Amino acid sequence: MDDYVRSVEAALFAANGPLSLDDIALYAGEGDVAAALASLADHYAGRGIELVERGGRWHFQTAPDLAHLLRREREEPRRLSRAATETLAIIAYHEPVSRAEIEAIRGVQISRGTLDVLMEAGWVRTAGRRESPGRPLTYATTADFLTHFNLGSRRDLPGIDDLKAAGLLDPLDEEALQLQLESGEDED
Amino acid sequence: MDDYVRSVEAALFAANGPLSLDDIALYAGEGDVAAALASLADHYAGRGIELVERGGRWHFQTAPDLAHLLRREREEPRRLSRAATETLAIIAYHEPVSRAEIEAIRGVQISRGTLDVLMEAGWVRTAGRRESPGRPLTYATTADFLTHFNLGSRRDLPGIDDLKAAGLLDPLDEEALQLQLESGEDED
Amino acid sequence: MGEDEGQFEEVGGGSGDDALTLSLDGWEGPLDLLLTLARQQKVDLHQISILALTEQYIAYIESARALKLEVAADYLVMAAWLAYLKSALLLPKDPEIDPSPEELALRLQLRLQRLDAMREAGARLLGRDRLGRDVFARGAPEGLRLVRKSAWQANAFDLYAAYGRVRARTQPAMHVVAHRAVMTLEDAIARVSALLGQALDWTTLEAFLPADADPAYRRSALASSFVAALELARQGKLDLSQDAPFEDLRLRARAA
Repeated sequence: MDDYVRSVEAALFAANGPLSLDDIALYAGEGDVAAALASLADHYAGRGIELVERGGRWHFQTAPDLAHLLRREREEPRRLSRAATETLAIIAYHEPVSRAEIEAIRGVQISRGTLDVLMEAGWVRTAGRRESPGRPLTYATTADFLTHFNLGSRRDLPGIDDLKAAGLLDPLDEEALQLQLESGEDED
Repeated sequence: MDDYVRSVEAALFAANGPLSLDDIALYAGEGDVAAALASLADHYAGRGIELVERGGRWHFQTAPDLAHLLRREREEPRRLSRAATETLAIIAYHEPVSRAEIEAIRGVQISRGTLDVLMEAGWVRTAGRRESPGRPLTYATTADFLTHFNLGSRRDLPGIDDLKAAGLLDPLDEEALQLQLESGEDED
Repeated sequence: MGEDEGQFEEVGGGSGDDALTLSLDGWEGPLDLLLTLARQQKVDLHQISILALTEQYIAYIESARALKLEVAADYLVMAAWLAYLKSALLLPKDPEIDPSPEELALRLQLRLQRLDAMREAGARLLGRDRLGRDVFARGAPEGLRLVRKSAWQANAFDLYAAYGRVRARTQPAMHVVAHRAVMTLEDAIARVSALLGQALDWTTLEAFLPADADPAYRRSALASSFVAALELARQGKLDLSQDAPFEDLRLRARAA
């Protein structure tokens, strides 16, 4: 077996979390990281462990079809409220998205804690300010979000292509925000 | 690949510690655990990961010959501080020399870290205690010091006359600056 | 989203009655209530009857008020807006109104679709094979560590320069005051007094200075001559005049 592939395998195996290509090279040394990863992914396909890429970072994990064996109780690692779940979905499908846009889609103000919970989980981050009036802060998902939900990239979000085609992910026009104001608590 | 072997593989991978045969059966269900383990041990032999048994318990670990990957040392060049350079020079010229003597020669106290840095760099070592009141610890330079500074022996250190000839014993910069201020307005 | 089932509990023990239990606490805002009511129509959201939905919503809010339940302002605002929309939809078309009621109804429908899509996306997201619940990372990784080590750098010149610096700093130093050409005050008084006799009119102080002197001596002479001029003025031997600060200082012998 190729010594470099062995090194990449060992580094990924020993790591506490997913590794980027740069991280891998840092530990395994210089070499064709991409080729080594391809060879490993190929080797592990169909085994009890698989090598996956999530948002540009690689890690080993158990095969999903063995979930029933390893899961002692189907306990959610983090129980999300309905508001947090919807907010997370809106951020993931629309990112980068401002708080006002999230509120416009949900038709209700989001409480302080909702975004905090998502950021604390490490799934959502701030993504800079938008260059529009008021320069609102925007939010986006993180690499950890992709890792946790087993998504190679945002393109793997369930149904994203259909939603896009149906125009349901288009940027909200001003009228939608207007409607939000009309139905919001403030009447001005 | 055998489904039972896959299950054993995944269970061992996800476990928080080594598993006994009974532990494994608890996850993977009834089956020929021993045969599965033998098959896995065989499969992983020579890879970056290996399956090992310790006191009747099994676990995966990084191949021992790749252990150096787990703890990478990265050298970052850092310039020796002025205090450390002066201290090193005093030790080189006066060794063996105690801390109090170094401070007397420098005219300034030295911080704890200064000698530590020189010892970490491998240029200075302790050289026993002096048989005088308080039995102070003394310091001297190492063979690495001579190598690094390209000196055959300490006799190769330039003497006071050499330093003077090189202009290195000239009055301090501060005094030169002072003179310049006094004659400031004159055209030079 | 099992925990939310409570809000959708139907009155009449599953008799198929469309009425919802009257509690406003469970809704996440008026849009949420609208979406739930729309779902009651059991048709695709594209084909939803906005008119029917509007009536349902208004009826719901009114029965809540009849029961003296507290209804938050945003629900009332939505009810008012829907009442307006309903009447606009029923009235004969007025081409002046922009956007048209049909356009507004379409936008409302789109909003419901958007919220519905995100609600479903959230549920699908939570249902995926999640790390730590369905798939597992290695339980006891050895961990990777990067140990940063300092590679200390210094060269021989630094070393010798440092030693030279220490020696220069701590060696006993002998301070010698350099000889400088100075005009004493006594000399200056004598000189100004002597020259003053020859100058009958106002004369600048500079004119009393030795012309050929080096710059350092000239500065000393200027300072001493200035003090000498003040002293002679004090003694009543000369007058001083200056037009403005930093202008030329002029001297003249005082008439006897």
